[in-house]
Amino acid sequence: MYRLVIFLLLFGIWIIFSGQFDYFHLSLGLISCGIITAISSSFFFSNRSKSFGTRLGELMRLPGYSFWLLWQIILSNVHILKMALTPGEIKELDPSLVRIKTNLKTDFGKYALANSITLTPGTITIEIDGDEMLIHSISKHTAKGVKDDTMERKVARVFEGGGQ
Amino acid sequence: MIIDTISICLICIGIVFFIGGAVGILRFPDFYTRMHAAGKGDTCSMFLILLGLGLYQLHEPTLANFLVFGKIMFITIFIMVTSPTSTHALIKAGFEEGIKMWTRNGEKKGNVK
Amino acid sequence: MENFIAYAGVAILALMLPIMYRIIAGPTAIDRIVAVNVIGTKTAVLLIIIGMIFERVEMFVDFALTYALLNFIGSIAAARFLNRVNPTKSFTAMEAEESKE
Amino acid sequence: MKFLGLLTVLITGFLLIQAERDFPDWGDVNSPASSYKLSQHYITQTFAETSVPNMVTAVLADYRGYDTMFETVVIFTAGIAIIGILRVFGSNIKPDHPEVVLTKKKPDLIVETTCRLLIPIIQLFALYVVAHGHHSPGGGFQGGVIFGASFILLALARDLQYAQQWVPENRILNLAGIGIFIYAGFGVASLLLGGNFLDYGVLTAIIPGDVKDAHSHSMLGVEIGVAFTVTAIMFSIYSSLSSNGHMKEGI
Repeated sequence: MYRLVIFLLLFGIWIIFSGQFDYFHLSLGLISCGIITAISSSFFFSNRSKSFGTRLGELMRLPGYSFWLLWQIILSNVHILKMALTPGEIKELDPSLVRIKTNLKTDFGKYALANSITLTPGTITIEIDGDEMLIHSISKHTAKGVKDDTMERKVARVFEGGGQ
Repeated sequence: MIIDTISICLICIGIVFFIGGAVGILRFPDFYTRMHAAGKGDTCSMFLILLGLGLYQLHEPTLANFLVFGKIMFITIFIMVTSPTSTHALIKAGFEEGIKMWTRNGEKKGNVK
Repeated sequence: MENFIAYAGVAILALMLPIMYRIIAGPTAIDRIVAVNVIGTKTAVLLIIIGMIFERVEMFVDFALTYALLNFIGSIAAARFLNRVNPTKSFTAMEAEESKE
Repeated sequence: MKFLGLLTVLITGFLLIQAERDFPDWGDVNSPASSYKLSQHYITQTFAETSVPNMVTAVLADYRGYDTMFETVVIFTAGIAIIGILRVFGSNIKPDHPEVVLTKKKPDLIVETTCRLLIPIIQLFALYVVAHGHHSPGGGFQGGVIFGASFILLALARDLQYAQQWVPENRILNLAGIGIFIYAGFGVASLLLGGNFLDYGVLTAIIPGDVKDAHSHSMLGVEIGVAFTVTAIMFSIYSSLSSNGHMKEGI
């Protein structure tokens, strides 16, 4: 069942890549997607015990999260821009290492949280170990911000279904 | 016409962010802070410039142009996924290498026993 | 509009030059790799711009995708390589942080 | 020494930029490359003879098929040579440089997840590059390199042994051989059907369609053969070089 979904997904990507709609190229696409599904479909969806309803729910909630993340990325760039173009000594710069604990259970949830932390203002994930994360933060303000768990709750709502 | 204006604006904002990233890479005091400038300035400016170019591609709405737009968006998503990953991998490599960290109260060792 | 895209490409190219300074002068090896990585991402953008100027975008998009891909693989490989060279650093970042405190 | 290197690079770069002024304009009809008689044949007749819009692929895989076949053989030979020089059997032989220890690390969660997401898409892109060698730039060599890169990425994300579940060491050379076998098979098939070696026109007997289709479809088949060889040899070179020939734990 998952293989069928992966096949359709890959075929959609093939259509975007190819741009040719004659029978010859479409059948080549079918064959290629079949080969890839056969040899490497195990890379997608590591946790296959989830039902399709849950997956669909994740997919529905993903766009809202992405737009929020996009806004955060733009904020982070404004932050970098402000810092980089400060004349003279950069007062705001005060790097420190922060360690936080997450309540996320799944690996993919942790992955999404780590990458979101890397993309949001002033913080980069250095390492994940179990449920602890080591984060480099660029200023006092962002170090405070990373301890706030807004983002974690958002990620949990998208990828783990639960509210908290 | 509106699409052209929007794409010009997006490309300009992207280049401004890129200036921020480039200046940050030059000015910031240590490896870790430069990584902030590189990783973020890069991703966002790339995103805005590619979005602008993709929208400009749509000023003649034919199927082929839509497919090209889709491909450009695909590259965008690709870089948006890979860029934080390579930032993370490089900063982790630097940390385990023991590169010194710049702080307000003088330098602090990164990872030396 | 054509001109504008060409100017944007020139601007991106010009902004790559200060980053080149980091490649030459960067105090550590990883600094250089980071700078190369940034330039690589921008080159992918530049390839699409070149495609727009030559009006063959559907062709250059493939190049840009391949370039972005190789750039990613390159930086991961460099990070991995730098991590392995010194055997005394077999502990992880977490452990090092703890031992310092 | 460093200064000398910089000087050499600067002088060479300056000379290359100077030489650029003598180049013909982009798409110039009167440039020597396009006014030569033979190239005019290719430019005007390629589509009529092979129904392949991308002239480069047609020249590479059809008009110049011999050359490309032996290029593939060269790649195969290079792979065998690297295995022959570097491969070390037995585990009690120590690596030459004791400071380079092949540490086995915990796989990094972030890198691993990203690679899991990307690898099937990269492989699909590689097959797209192979299959669309007729229409857009691409073909067997490029597609094979991208496909090999996907396995290299897998080896970087986890370790070499994990990637070898997909490309086992004892199958690599078989795969590479299959590629050349496919390529030469097209040549032998056309010999058996009464044509010259690699003369795809006579293959209409086994490939549906007319002569033009036979040309274009056999070019695709030949590209697939090249892609097999290049994929296998790329991964084999990577695994030999990165693990000092032990083929066990790479970087």
